[in-house]
Parts: sequence; C-alpha cells; structure tokens
Amino acid sequence: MSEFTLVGAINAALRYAMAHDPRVVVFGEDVGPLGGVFRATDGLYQAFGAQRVINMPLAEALIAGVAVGLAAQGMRPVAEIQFMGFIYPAIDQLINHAARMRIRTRGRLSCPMVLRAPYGGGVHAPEHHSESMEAMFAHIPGLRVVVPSSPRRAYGLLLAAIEDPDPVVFLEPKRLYRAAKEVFEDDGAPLPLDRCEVVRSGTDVSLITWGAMMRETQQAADTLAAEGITAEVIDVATLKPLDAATIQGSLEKTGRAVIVHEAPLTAGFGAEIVATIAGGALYSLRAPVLRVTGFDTVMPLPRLETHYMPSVHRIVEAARTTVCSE
Amino acid sequence: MSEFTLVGAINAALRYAMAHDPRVVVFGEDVGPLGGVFRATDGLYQAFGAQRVINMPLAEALIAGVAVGLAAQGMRPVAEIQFMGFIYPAIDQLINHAARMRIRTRGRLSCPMVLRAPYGGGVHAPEHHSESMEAMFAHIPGLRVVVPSSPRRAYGLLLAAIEDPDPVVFLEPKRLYRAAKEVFEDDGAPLPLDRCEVVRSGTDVSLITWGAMMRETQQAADTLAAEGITAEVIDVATLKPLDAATIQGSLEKTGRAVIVHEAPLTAGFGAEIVATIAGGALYSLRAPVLRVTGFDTVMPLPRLETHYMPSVHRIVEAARTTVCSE
Amino acid sequence: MSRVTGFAIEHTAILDADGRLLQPLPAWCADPAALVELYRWMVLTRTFDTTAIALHRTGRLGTYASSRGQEAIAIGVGHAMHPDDVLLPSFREHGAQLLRGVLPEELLLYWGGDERGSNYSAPACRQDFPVSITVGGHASHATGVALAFKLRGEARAAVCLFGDGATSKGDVYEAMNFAGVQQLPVVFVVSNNAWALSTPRAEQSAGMTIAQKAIAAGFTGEQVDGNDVIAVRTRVGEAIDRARSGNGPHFLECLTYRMSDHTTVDDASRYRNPEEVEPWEARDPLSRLRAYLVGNGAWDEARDDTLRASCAATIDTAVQAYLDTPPQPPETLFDFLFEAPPQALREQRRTMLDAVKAAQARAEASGNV
Amino acid sequence: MSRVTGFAIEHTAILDADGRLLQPLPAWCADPAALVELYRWMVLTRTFDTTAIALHRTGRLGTYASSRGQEAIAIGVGHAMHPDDVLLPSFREHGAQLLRGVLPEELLLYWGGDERGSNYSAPACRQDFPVSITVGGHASHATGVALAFKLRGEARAAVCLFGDGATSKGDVYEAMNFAGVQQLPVVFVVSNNAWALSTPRAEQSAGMTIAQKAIAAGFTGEQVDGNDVIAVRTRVGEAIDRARSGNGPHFLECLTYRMSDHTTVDDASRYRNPEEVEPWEARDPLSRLRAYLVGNGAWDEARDDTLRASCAATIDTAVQAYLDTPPQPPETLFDFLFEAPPQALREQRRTMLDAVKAAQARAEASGNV
Ligand SMILES: Cc1ncc(C[n+]2csc(CCOP(=O)(O)OP(=O)(O)O)c2C)c(N)n1
Ligand SMILES: Cc1ncc(C[n+]2csc(CCOP(=O)(O)OP(=O)(O)O)c2C)c(N)n1
Ligand SMILES: [Mg+2]
Ligand SMILES: [Mg+2]
Repeated sequence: MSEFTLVGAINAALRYAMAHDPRVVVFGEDVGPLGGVFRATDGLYQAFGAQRVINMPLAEALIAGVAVGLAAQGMRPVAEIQFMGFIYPAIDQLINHAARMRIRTRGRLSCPMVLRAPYGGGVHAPEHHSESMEAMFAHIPGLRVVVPSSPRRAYGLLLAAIEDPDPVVFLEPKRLYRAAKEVFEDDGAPLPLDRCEVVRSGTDVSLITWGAMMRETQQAADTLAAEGITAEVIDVATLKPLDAATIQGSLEKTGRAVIVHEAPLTAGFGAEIVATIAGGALYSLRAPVLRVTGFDTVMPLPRLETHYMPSVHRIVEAARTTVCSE
Repeated sequence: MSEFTLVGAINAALRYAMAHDPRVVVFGEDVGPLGGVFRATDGLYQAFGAQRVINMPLAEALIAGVAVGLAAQGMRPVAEIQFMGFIYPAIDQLINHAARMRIRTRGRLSCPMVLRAPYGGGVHAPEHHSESMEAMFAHIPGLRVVVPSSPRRAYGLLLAAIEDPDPVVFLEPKRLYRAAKEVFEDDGAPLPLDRCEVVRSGTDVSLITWGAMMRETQQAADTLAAEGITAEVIDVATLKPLDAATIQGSLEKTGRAVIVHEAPLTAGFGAEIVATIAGGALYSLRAPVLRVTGFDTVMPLPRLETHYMPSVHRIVEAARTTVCSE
Repeated sequence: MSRVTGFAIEHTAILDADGRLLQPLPAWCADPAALVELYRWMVLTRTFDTTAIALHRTGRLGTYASSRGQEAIAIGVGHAMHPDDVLLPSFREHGAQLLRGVLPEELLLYWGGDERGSNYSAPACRQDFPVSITVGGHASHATGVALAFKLRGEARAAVCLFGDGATSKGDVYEAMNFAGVQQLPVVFVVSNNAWALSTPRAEQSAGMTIAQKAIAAGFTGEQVDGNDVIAVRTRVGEAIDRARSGNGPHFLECLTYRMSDHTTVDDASRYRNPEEVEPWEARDPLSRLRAYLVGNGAWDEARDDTLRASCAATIDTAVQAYLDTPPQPPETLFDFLFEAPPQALREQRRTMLDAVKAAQARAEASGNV
Repeated sequence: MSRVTGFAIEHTAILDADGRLLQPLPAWCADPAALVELYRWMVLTRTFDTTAIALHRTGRLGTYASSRGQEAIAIGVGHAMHPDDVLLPSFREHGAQLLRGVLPEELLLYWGGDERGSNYSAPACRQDFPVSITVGGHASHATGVALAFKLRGEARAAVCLFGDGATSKGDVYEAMNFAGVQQLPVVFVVSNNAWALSTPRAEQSAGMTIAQKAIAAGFTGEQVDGNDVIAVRTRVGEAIDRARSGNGPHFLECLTYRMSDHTTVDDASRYRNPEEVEPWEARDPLSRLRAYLVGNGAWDEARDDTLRASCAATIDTAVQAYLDTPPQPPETLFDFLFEAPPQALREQRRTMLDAVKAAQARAEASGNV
C-alpha cells in the first residue's frame, strides 16, 4: 500500500502498464526528461528510455494520428496533450479515424489508444489552459470518455483505459492533481469503464458531477447535511458510456437532482444527464433537474475565473431550491 | 419574387451580400470557377472575380484562421468547408480564436465571420461526408449556430449571419439543397438569429427539430394528423442562442415533446432541449420527453445509412408513445 | 551573408512518352518479364476503372474516383512494396491496392457503400490501411505505423500515398516533419496530377515542385515522371529499401495528370480547359510501356488482346461477386464499433432492429414485400 | 536524373558577440542615434522582464514567459515595422509590443490574468493581435490580415512572430503555404531559441535550419544572428518593405537562445545542462551593442546608468499603475462575448451577479469584509 496524489496515481498507472506490457508507449510534448508539465510522466523516460517515452514535436493533430497508426499496429499508445486547450486539432483524428477504425474495417484494424489531457480551471493558469470541453468528446460515437476525480479512481480507470481495446479520451482534473492523497495498492487492478460511483449516500437530492467539481459538490453535501438535507453524491467518472442505471436508481430514491459541471451550460454533458433522467426516471422526478455549471462564456483569465466556476454556494442553493420545490 | 431551392437561396444570399457590402469575401475549397461542389457559390467567381471569391488550398484549419484574420481587419469573410466531415480541424480556430476575439480583447478586435458547411446524410455520399455534429459547435461559448431547413429561412438566416458582428457557424442540410422550392423576394431581408419558428400548430405533442430532419418530422405530423393527433412542429433553426421561450411555450400547450435529430443521441443537441424543457417547463410535462435521433454509432456508408437515420416511422411511434403515456 | 546549406530537386525519367528509353534499364527489370508484369497490372487497373465508372453510371456503384492516367504510380509503388510493408493509400490508388491483394470485389463493395469492402481478406494486405477519404488524414498514421516498426526493430516500411492537394494540409506536413525527426521507415508518394478537384496546382502551392516540401521536413525529396512506371518503380523501390534498412524517410513527387473528372459526380468541364487534357493522352503510361515492350519483342497485339480479355474476365467475375454479395444485416451498423459494446448501444441496436421489423411488417401489410 | 531546381539558405551577421562589425553598417543606422534607440528599447525590455519575474515571485503576476536573451529579435522587428503594419506576436516578444506602443502596464495586466491587458490603448497598436498562447494558432490570422491588405490595395504588412517549436505545427505550414500562393504581404519571424519548453530543437525538426521550411511554401527563407539586433533589423526591415510593396512573403529564422526557464513555472534544470547556457551569456544582444556603441564613442557608462535608471522608473511607474488598477467588475466576464448578448446570456449574467452578492453578504455576515 502506498499513498498517491491524483497525478501520482496517473504516474503509477503508466509505470505499471509500461512495466507489464511492452506494447505500451507514452508520448506527447515534454513527456520525456521533464516528465511532463505536471510530472504525470515523471521518471518514465529514465526508467523506460527514449524509445518508449517520446518527446513529440509540437503538433497535436500529429500526436493523435501517430497514436492511431501505432494502435492499428497492435501497440498500446498512451498519448498526452499538454492542456485541453490544445486538444482541438486532435478531434479530427479522433472522430474521423480513431473512433471508427474498427467499424470501418469491420474489425480488421482497431484503435486501442488512450489520449490523456489535463482539463479545467481554478489553478490560475494562463489563457487557453483552463477549459472543460468533455461534452464534445462524449458526442463522438466510438470513443470512451473518462474523467477521474480521486487518486484511486484515476489509477484504476487509467489502467482500464490502457487495457481497453478501443480508444479512450482520459481527462484529468488538474486542479485535483495534488489536492488530496489516497492510500491503495499499486497492483494494476483496473476499474470498470462503464460504472458511476455513488460516493455518498443520501435520500433528499442527488448531486451528480465528475472530475474537479467533485470537490465543491462534496463540500456542498457537507453544508446541506448540516441543514438536515442528505445528498447522494454521484461521481459519473465514465461519461461515455454513461451508467444510466445508477443515475436513474438514485433519482428513484431522491426524486431530485442537481448536476454540476465546470463546462459551459449549453450542450454540456449535464444536458445529457438531464435527458437521461427525463427519459428514464421522469415519473420519479419531484422537481426540475437543475444544472449548476460554468457559464456560456469564455473561461476568463485567472482574475475572474472563480466567478466563472460553479461554487459550493451555487450548488447548495440549487439543492435547496430543488428540495423546497414540489 | 423568385423561386429558390435551398442551395439557390444560399447562393442568392451570398450574391446579395457581396453586391451590397464590399467587405464580404467568399472563400473555401473549389468555391471559384466550379462554384462549389454543391454550386452554392455558383456564378460568384464570374460575377465578383478572383479577388473576392477565392479558391483556397486544401486546408481547413487555414480556412477558418484566414477568416479570423480577415474579420479582425473589418472584412466580412464567408468561408466554406466543403463537407462537415472535414470541419474538425477548424474547431481549434473557432473555439480558441474566433469565438473569443472580442472578449479577450475587451472589444478591441472582433470576429464577424461566417463558416458555412453542408451537413447530414441521406444522399448516398462517400465515407466522412454525411455526419451531423452541430452539438459540438453549440457547446462553444461565443459562437452562434444556425441550421436552416427551408429556402426562405436559409436566405434570411444567412444574410443575418453575414451581417452579424460575431462569428456564426452555418450548417446547411445538404439533403434538402434541392428538395423543395419556395418563392420569396430576393430583397436582402435578414431573419432573427435567436428565434425558433413554429411551422405547424398543434396541441397534442411538440415535435422539435431542425435542418434536414424537418422533412421527416413534417411527414410524421401528417401521419399523426390522420390519426387525430395534432402535432406542433418547431424548427429550432438557431440552435445557439436557443429560443427557450418558444419551446417552453409550446410545451405548456402540449405537455409532450419529441425531439428529432440526425446526430448521435448522446450529448446531441436534443439533450440540451430536453434539459431546457425539464428546467423551465417540467410542471407542464405530462410524459417523458423522447428523443428520436441517429444512433451512437458511426454514420454508416450509404448502404446502411437509412437504418441509421431517424425515420418517419420512428418519429410517429415516439409521438404515439408520449401521447399515450400519462 | 554566408551560405549555410543548399538543396537540389532532381527529376528522373526512364521511358519517354513514345516508349523510348532515356537511359539504360535498371537491374530490377533486366528481365522483360518484370515489365510485362507491371503492364498487366496497369491494364487490370484500367479495366477496373472503366468498369467502376460504368457501374456508377448504371446506378450500381456510389461516387467513384477514377485513376485513369495515373496507373503507373499505384502500380510502381505496389510492385516495389514487400508483402510485410504497410500501404496507406489515398482514394485514387486502386492499382496499388489490387497489387497488394485487395480483391476487386472488395474495392467495389467499398465504393458501393459497404463497409465490408475495407475488410481485406488477403493476408498480405490485412495490415494495410483502408482508403483515406479525409485528404491527408492518413499521413500521421503512416508515421505511427513506421514508429511501431522502428520500436519493434522490424525491417519494414510504411508507404503513404496522396495527391498534390493533400500537401497543403498541415497533417501531411506534421507527419513528414515527425518522420524526419525520428528517421522513420516511411515513404511518402505524391501523385501530382495537376488538380485537386477544381483547384489547379498553382493555387495549391507556390513552389516550383511539390518535392521540395521534403526539405522543410529535413529529408530527401525528388520528382519522377509519374506516367513512367519504370521510373516510379525504380525510385520508390530504392526509397523503400532504404527505409527498410533503417535509412529514414523519403518523399517522391510523381508528375502525372488526372485524365478523368475528379469523381463520377464531378464535371471537370466546368473548370478545366479540354485543351489542357489533350497532350496528356499522348503521355499515357500504359501505351508507352506497351510501345516499349512491343518494340522490344516482349509483347505483341495478340498477347495484348488476350490480356485485355483476361482482365475483363477477372473484373467481370469480381463485378458478379460484388453484385451477388448479400446485403449486410443492418445490425452490423453497431456490431463493430466496440470490441465489447456497452449496454446503451445494445439497447439502441434493439431499437433499430424493432424499427426494421416494423418497416417490414408495414411493407408486408401494404403488399410491398 | 536531371536537376529541376535548387535552393540555398544564407546567414547574416553584422555585429559579432564582442561588438565588432563583421561588415559595414547598413544605411538605416548610419547615424548611431538609430542604434542607441534600439539599445534603449532592449534595455527597457530587459528591465520589464526582470521586473515581471520579480512580480511573479512575489505572487503579484501570473505565469510569465521571459524574453531574456532574445530581445534583439523583438526590438529589431518592432523597430522595422511601420505604424500601420500589424503585429501578430507569440508570447515572448514583449519588446516588440512595447515598441509598437503597448503600455507596460497593459502587458502586466495580461500576464496578471486580466483581459483588459489585451485592449491596447495606443492608436498604433489597436489593430495588433493579442498574445497567441496557442502555439502557431496566429499564423493563419496573419495571412488573413495580409489578405485584407491585399484585397483593399493597402501597402501594409502583417508580421507574425513565433518560436522554433511553432514551426512543427501544421497551422504554421498551412499559413505559409497560403502566403506563398497568394503572394501575401506577410513576414514570418522565428525566434529559434534552441528549445520548445523541454524539447530541444533537434527533436522538433530534422532540417539543418528552420529557414528552409520556407522552401516548402515556395518563398524565400534565411537565417540571421538573432542576438545581433542590427542584422535582425536590417533583414526584417528589407522583408517588410518588400512585402509592403507587393513582393510577397518572407521567412526569417533568428538564431538565439532561451536564457530563462520556459516560463516562471518551469524549472529548466530538469532537462537542460547549465553548460549549454553558459556560452550564450557571452553572446548577449544588449552587451554586444553596448560594446559597439561605447567603442564608437556613441555611448558611455554614465549614459548607461541614466538609461537604466530611467527604464527602471518607467517600469516602476507601470507596475504601480498595474497594481493600482481597480479590479474588473465580474460581469465583464459576459459583457464582451457578443456585441449584442443574447437573452440567455443576460440571465446567466444575473445568476452570476446574484452569486457575487450572496457571497458578499455571507462574508459580511461572518465578518470577513
Ligand atoms: C480534409 C478534406 N478536405 C476536403 C476534402 C474534399 N476533397 C476530396 S478530394 C479533394 C481534392 C484532392 O486533391 P488531391 O490531393 O490533389 O488528390 P486528387 O483528387 O487529385 O487525387 C477534395 C478537396 C476531403 N476529402 N478531405
Ligand atoms: C498548440 C499548443 N501546444 C502546446 C502548448 C504548450 N506550450 C506553450 S509554449 C510551448 C513551447 C513553445 O516552443 P517555441 O515555439 O519554440 O517557443 P518558445 O517557448 O521557445 O519561445 C509549449 C509546448 C501551447 N501553448 N500551444
Ligand atoms: Mg491532385
Ligand atoms: Mg523555442
């Protein structure tokens, strides 16, 4: 048993996978001697050499495309995009190639790749470094989209993503990289890629979130608990495929939900969750499902970013509203 | 008054704008002497010359980026992406530059550009030519997303998009390019960019859709009418900003809704509409809001594409289901 | 000012438009049988092409991109490749695919809108990439494939084909740049056919050659007469051998001309002067090789007739196999997306099958079975 | 094989590392006052740089990218530009921005995380682009700006700056390629500082020079000593003048070295041998120009002291202005997204203001005002 931060857990998972599977190759900008700007690949270059830990030229479309080529050849590429703000040139490769390689060749070729990227705000990063655009990826058929929220889940989910025979986009909440530690066994055990986790049980309202917003949501649940409102907190974690059963099950119990995400409201992944609830659990609903999200504006520079991001207060208010309405 | 197909209306709008505003420049792949693969720019090169109708090198990220540069200089670029399947390299420019030029410079520079692209299936086009990924664009703060469904609306909305001081993504249902004709005045009159249109009034169920799916939806409404179910049909048209009031108003009347889109289900724009309804009109709802959409799989090659796309039958079935459930 | 470095672009031609040798034949084709083989493949490719266009015209094939006039490139490349190399074609190199072992009926299935056409059955092409419709999108895949070879220490090469238009895409540049950095075993072959759909070469790029784009990536580039299959085969063969033996990437610009419309749904007369096309008829890759072989006594009209008949028979059989292929079950739309489909997808699959059954029932009810 | 075309890459240096002229001074700086002016701007830029790093260290500035050692490029470029040209900087060319008229307090606001820092107030830079954090993302903007000039028949140039790493991006290549096709009035200037964050130049691109990337785009490229402001100013000045007079694009590779960490949150000791840095201290752009001016009698220690004091005062005043700038009202987060904000956004604005007020009320209630 060891103690890991979230970024330490990522590092441990990569190290474990590289040690146990020679097909695993790690590459991206500055993942080599530096160990990545967040140290997610710290020590891997030193341990596995320049052949398996490759500093790429500064070109994100290339990084994704190289992963497709490697994967089609049976390798297990784990590519890093330095910040989510630079991931967009890779979308073309994901949607037009990675996600459809298996189906367009009727199984002849496949694309077992992982594309990792830190996402989200709240760390006073420069322009373009703080966005949360997971919904764009969740809309792409053929991709899995994973967003861990704790060291333990980051570890198990990343291992599962690397083992998975199909492409996975793995988005890491950089605000939580070093926010907390968890103790677990570095034993290579994967976690399922299609299961939401109920991280806190409650009966009055379901608070549904993922990634970095887990923190504010848990704090909101604490605040609500002090007021006698018991919130069930769900870590979605695997956005796609979405574990509708767990979410609907929770709603059947609570009848009320607040969905929290950092990304902008409109066409954010929260909408999909509302639609899932309104489709499958409408008759359990006792109040409108509320969304507490980033606003439909550009993530501001650091000075204003806290105003952009969902706060504990906004979550608590929304939960109170939904609990009081009938 | 003249008669226009949808693509003819696009052409007329471009021609009108170019004739009346010297800042308007049209460019893209093959928009010159050929007039575009669908003839949307037919005759413009001949009328306005190689300076204002520019064949671009084969590079979609470039096309979007050039639009940003021109727009910042006060021009009114109208760029064409040949098919939506090739638009993805332009996303980086849209999200990181076009959509935030005004806000990141606090109004000093702006980005009055239009990016046009045909989208959607059903015309037996080759691989990568039939996708519908409007939701990805609707999630980007700072963009307007428009999808016309008739010649008249295409004309007015495109003119409005060109006049608009901010960036607009304008997605054209290529399946409807020549499907029907409408008679209207080529008078340069724009349509509002924030208004859904109720194209058919009804009281039993709201059928909400946009673009090419308007056709199947109207047919479904006909079928339902024959069964005594009167459907209200809403053409969303301006996905972003979404006209929530019109949609919620309709739901207050009907209490039931079916949302129809060609794009995959998960995180499609239909989810946002469900969320809008579940947020603002929950208490009017008398049944779960259903979505009839493309499936969460890759748009198949022509042989199977009809199985992928929402059919009149599926829409009718969904409408019947929602009308019968209480 | 002092000179830091310099570069030259060379051009190779071996067989001129009239079928005369401009220089001695290279060793690989000392035996005329090798050239006869290339000729056979080119004729087969053209037969395939003509047939495909006819199928499209009669509504039995989807949009199709003709390779008429460009056969020498695809055949030169396909012939130079070793079976364990990997081909990453664009959409106009049917000849290379056929030579690699892709069945003509598979190609027809693909262009007929059936995914099974990309599930190549012949062992030698099981690792080849499917057609890349997204122009240039496959260039980085080629570097990924080549990187896999390098990492595993395999003496194999990736061969990536695309057109002049593709060289305007950042994807192609990024891939070439990376190939240079890593000295990857990859050969990029450009069919510069003077047009990218309606866009002439001059509107695509200002350089005098496309070959010089390799200079930006820090490796060698050159031009060949792309209608001279001997030149193409020679130069690409050397490049592939260098790549296989660890000597890094190469870039080959083949000068040719698109004799056809862009695709079967294009009308080149809207943007292209027919006078520009005419001189290229005389530079046809097939007739020049035939002229050489006939002049050399290695070929004659009778053999040509036999070959044409046998190619026609081969393609006819393939057409029949294509037309006889039973339709894909609709559920295959779901079945290959993931190795293990998630729950939600299984439900959608059911929804779709229900819709199919309902449609069938409606059709039966109304008597349209 | 026959030679089709050839290219050479030239290198220009005028003032060597010790401040000795390698060739006669060009006409534009016949009067030493011109060089003194460049020197002043470089010293101001370095003062700004040192101050910005100090502000970061004391928590009063965000992540900042130092330009230490690279001042000659930014100043050479900024000085060569005409007021009506448009600058499209990357993120390490503060000197060029200052010279164009961007106020140091505006730069500080930007790097301090305040959007108002990109709302440049001086008329000459109102059309300049803000810092491009997305590496290479602004290259196509430069071509768009240049295209606007061309279409309107204006004799102006766009000047686009970026690093060696940026030249690996397809965006930069696509933009250069387009500039070549359209013969646009745009000049691309690369600060090749040997590193892209932790990635050394050799892992970025295989070519011996970066300048040769222009060959792919079909126009001229060259190298200069990027620590020699006279060489930079001379060569970029000629390129800008050619562009302004309709003679098309140019590509200038300036050889320099990143003396600092990548940014204030980087630690270069993790990947870079300090021994590699040392020799570059001796090639400093400021000291070599000072040595020349002093040797020439155009400068002396007293004047240097005065200059340093005045630069320090200028920057101190800017720092004060920066620190005194009242915070932006939170609602500005919405106010500049659209010229006319849609209804839904106005509602979100209200939601946010309510949250701000509630937070204020809670703070007051708990006595933390
Ligand atoms: C990324 C992308 N953009 C646009 C298209 C549409 N398109 C298909 S082929 C083509 C021209 C290709 O020209 P070139 O690369 O020279 O190949 P050729 O057709 O001449 O063989 C275009 C624009 C596409 N398929 N992919
Ligand atoms: C598209 C993109 N990818 C990655 C980054 C992260 N990043 C910022 S600067 C940098 C290195 C840039 O190197 P170079 O272009 O040589 O400029 P320099 O920092 O040396 O001035 C990287 C990788 C980014 N800002 N944008
Ligand atoms: Mg071509
Ligand atoms: Mg650099």
